[in-house]
Amino acid sequence: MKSKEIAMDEALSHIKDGMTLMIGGFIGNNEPIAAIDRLMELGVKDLTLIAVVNAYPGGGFGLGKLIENHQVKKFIGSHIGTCPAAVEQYKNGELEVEYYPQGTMIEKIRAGGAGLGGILTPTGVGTLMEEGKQKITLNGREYLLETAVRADVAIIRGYKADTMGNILYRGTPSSNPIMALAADYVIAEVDYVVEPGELEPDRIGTPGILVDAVVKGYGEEKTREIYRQLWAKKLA
Amino acid sequence: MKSKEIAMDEALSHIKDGMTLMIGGFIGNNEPIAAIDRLMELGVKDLTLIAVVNAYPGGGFGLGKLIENHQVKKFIGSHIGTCPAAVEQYKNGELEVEYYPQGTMIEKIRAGGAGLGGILTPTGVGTLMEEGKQKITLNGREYLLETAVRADVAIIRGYKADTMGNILYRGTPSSNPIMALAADYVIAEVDYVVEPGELEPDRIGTPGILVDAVVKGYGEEKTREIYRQLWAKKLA
Amino acid sequence: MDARELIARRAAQEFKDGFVVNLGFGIPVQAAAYIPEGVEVILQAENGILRFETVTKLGEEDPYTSDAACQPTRVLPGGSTFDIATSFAFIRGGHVDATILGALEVDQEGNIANWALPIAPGKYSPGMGGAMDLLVGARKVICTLQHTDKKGRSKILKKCTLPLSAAKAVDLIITELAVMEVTPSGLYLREVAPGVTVDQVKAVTEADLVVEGPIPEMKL
Amino acid sequence: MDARELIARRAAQEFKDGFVVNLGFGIPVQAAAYIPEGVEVILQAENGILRFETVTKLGEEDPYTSDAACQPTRVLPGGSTFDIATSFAFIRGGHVDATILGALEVDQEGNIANWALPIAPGKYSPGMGGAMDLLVGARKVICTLQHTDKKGRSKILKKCTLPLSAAKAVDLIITELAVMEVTPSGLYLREVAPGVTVDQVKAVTEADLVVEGPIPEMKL
Repeated sequence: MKSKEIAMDEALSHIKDGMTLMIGGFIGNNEPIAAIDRLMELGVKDLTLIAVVNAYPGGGFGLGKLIENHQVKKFIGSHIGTCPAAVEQYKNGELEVEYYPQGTMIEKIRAGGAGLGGILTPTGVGTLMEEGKQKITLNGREYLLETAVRADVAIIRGYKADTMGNILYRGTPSSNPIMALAADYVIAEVDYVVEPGELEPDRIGTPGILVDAVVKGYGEEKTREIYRQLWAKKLA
Repeated sequence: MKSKEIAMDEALSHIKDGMTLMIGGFIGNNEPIAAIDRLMELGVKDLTLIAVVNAYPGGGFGLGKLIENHQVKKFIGSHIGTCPAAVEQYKNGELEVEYYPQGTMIEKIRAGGAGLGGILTPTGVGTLMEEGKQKITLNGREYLLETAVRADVAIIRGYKADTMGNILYRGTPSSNPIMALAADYVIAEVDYVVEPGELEPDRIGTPGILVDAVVKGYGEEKTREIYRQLWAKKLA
Repeated sequence: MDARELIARRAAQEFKDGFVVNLGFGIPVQAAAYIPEGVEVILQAENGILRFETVTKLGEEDPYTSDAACQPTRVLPGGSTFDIATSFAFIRGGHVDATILGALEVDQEGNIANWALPIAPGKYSPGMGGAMDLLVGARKVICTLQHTDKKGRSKILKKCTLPLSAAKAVDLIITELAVMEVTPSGLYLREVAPGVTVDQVKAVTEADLVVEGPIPEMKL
Repeated sequence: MDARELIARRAAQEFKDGFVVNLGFGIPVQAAAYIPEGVEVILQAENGILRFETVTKLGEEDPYTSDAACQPTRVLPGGSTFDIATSFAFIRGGHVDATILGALEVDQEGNIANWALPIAPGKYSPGMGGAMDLLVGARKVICTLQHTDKKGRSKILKKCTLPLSAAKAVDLIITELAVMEVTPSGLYLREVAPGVTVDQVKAVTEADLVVEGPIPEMKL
């Protein structure tokens, strides 16, 4: 079987203007930062970006860069407050924002990947979230019907991959394993690529059948440096 | 913090006549066989049993024993054909059976554990499964609304636990990690109990916050013998 | 070659390199033995395992690892195990390329009945297991069955009589006599078994069979 | 002691041994510093981590592991990490014993507004994050906030004016002046801060406050 490891630009060439893109991670943590940096240079635009949260607090890092670089026309997620550029663009009408509670957002993505039409959640009942949604009562409790969501492309971040595309995560994988099911083309950015059989079957977080392209990120050493520098600056 | 490891009978004393019980595993594989054997001796009855499938093919093993011993009044799952006693009791009216497609069954359990009211699945549209259920059309595709299910007690099977109740699975855990969220009292049968910190955080399949009781099963050596004997008899 | 082997051999030709496939019990599992040279398929089993041995000898087994028949297996290099909710997310979510399943009846619209045998009024056995999800979720559904029942009656019908497992789900039907494709404009006869004529197939098929042009013989 | 520290100290007394708790940013996180002696709580963060260090020094961090503020952390013995769908399954599914969250407004029915600040017509910032799920799913919801805004107006209202995060979700309200409990028969004043009188609390509370019997002073 042909190795799924390909060059970064070849993988990113699947992302076209106007597409819907999912990016895994959580306000900076375990985000595919190398792919994002390159995507900024490539300049693809008018993206609809789906992420559970937004930029690392204060921006200037990870997926926040795509917004700061005006490549995103719509953001779908639970929060924009960590990204000053997103708040500003939303305010002035440049950026459309669709909010979902974080638990709802990830269930919508999971439903999209799992072939479900949607889920019924108690979250959001009695709030703005009810707008335009079906409300269903079961055993006297109200639920909102939240529908499935998918993307054209998802970029996820793993720690190691094998050439078959199996992904092993490290630390807090957050949204990455869920997004891996919910896009037509899945790019996995990792720090190591190994041979099939080198990853423990019990430890594989995303099987290779879900992954279309494996790309090398900055590597563990540079990743460590990048985050150490980031974390050395105190949060506001 | 007090160790969650307790005696088998103390854990099983939470299962009373008439209760709803979930048992993890898959037609024999990774089932809590020691707890089931003891439950048979204890004779608790009129159980509603929820499992994704039924007995090991031909019966006489694992959860099939509870049905053969007439302790189950209702079975909820996707299949009974592997358990001759279940088919016979269903036919003669002793056992009530509620069928759900396997993927639907596990989503109902997941929804129960995840605080969702239910899910919308395309599975079963145009079949007997539609009976008594809401059908919802989204983007021109029909879905059945399948509601959440929970149990009074779940017995799951892990490989190792620590005294905080963290569970590490081995091999094919099937329904065990999902059921761990969906019952008021969760018993985990394992082959080893270790100290907190001995299980790799990334490898923990079920966090201890979900587990009420850890009980020792037959241990790895006896488990190996039991399955080898089982598998030595060819399937019909 | 008996009917079951013939069906299994022909079904195996539907495997494409890199396909993720889930195989039902019986003939479908048998098909795995006839995968064409140079074609590598990835087996998926609904209990939650990808890339595994079809036969694991006792002595080499792991007591905690089984396939969907609870028979011993081991993960092959590049394989993995996961929980069953994830497994059906793969199945329903379109991440399985093909499934091969048996059937009691199948009809010209692609409807399929493959589990609900009446055993008492309003009662059916043995249960659908994972079949209904596979029928809805797998990208290609291949149905393998003998063309007729023991009394010689066609199992390829105009309309299924037993309760359905799924509506309009089947793409391809493979029997010991023929290969038939379900299309929006009808059930097309695509191949006949070696030595079998189109008329012989028609004679034992209740469904309306569309026959266009010369029908090639199965290559086995 | 400033208002924030007082609130954090009082909130920390709500922790029971063995409780699984999720703490919002600001005062709630601060409460973790005042957990009573002999009480062990299990921190849960919505990105998907259980039992973790509240402060991890640079040099000891793991670049792949963070808390819900994307600050470095490490798992403590007995802790674990998991994906965020599982994390919210824990939250919504009632597996988190308590959450402490800030608020912009809270009212006597337990309604709470804690994110939707209007920034343009029909537009709100910053987004609810995980708060709405926590409000619905956590077994006990403790709301910590300053009693009044910068202009001295009560944030403890008869009826919230900002868009709600959740309806009837709050169990306990802790401010620098008082502890109040939301019950089916009204908002009860349970404790006053040291040196604060019941009348002083009433004077800055827009909500109807039920006062029964002598009201004890907070023990800090």
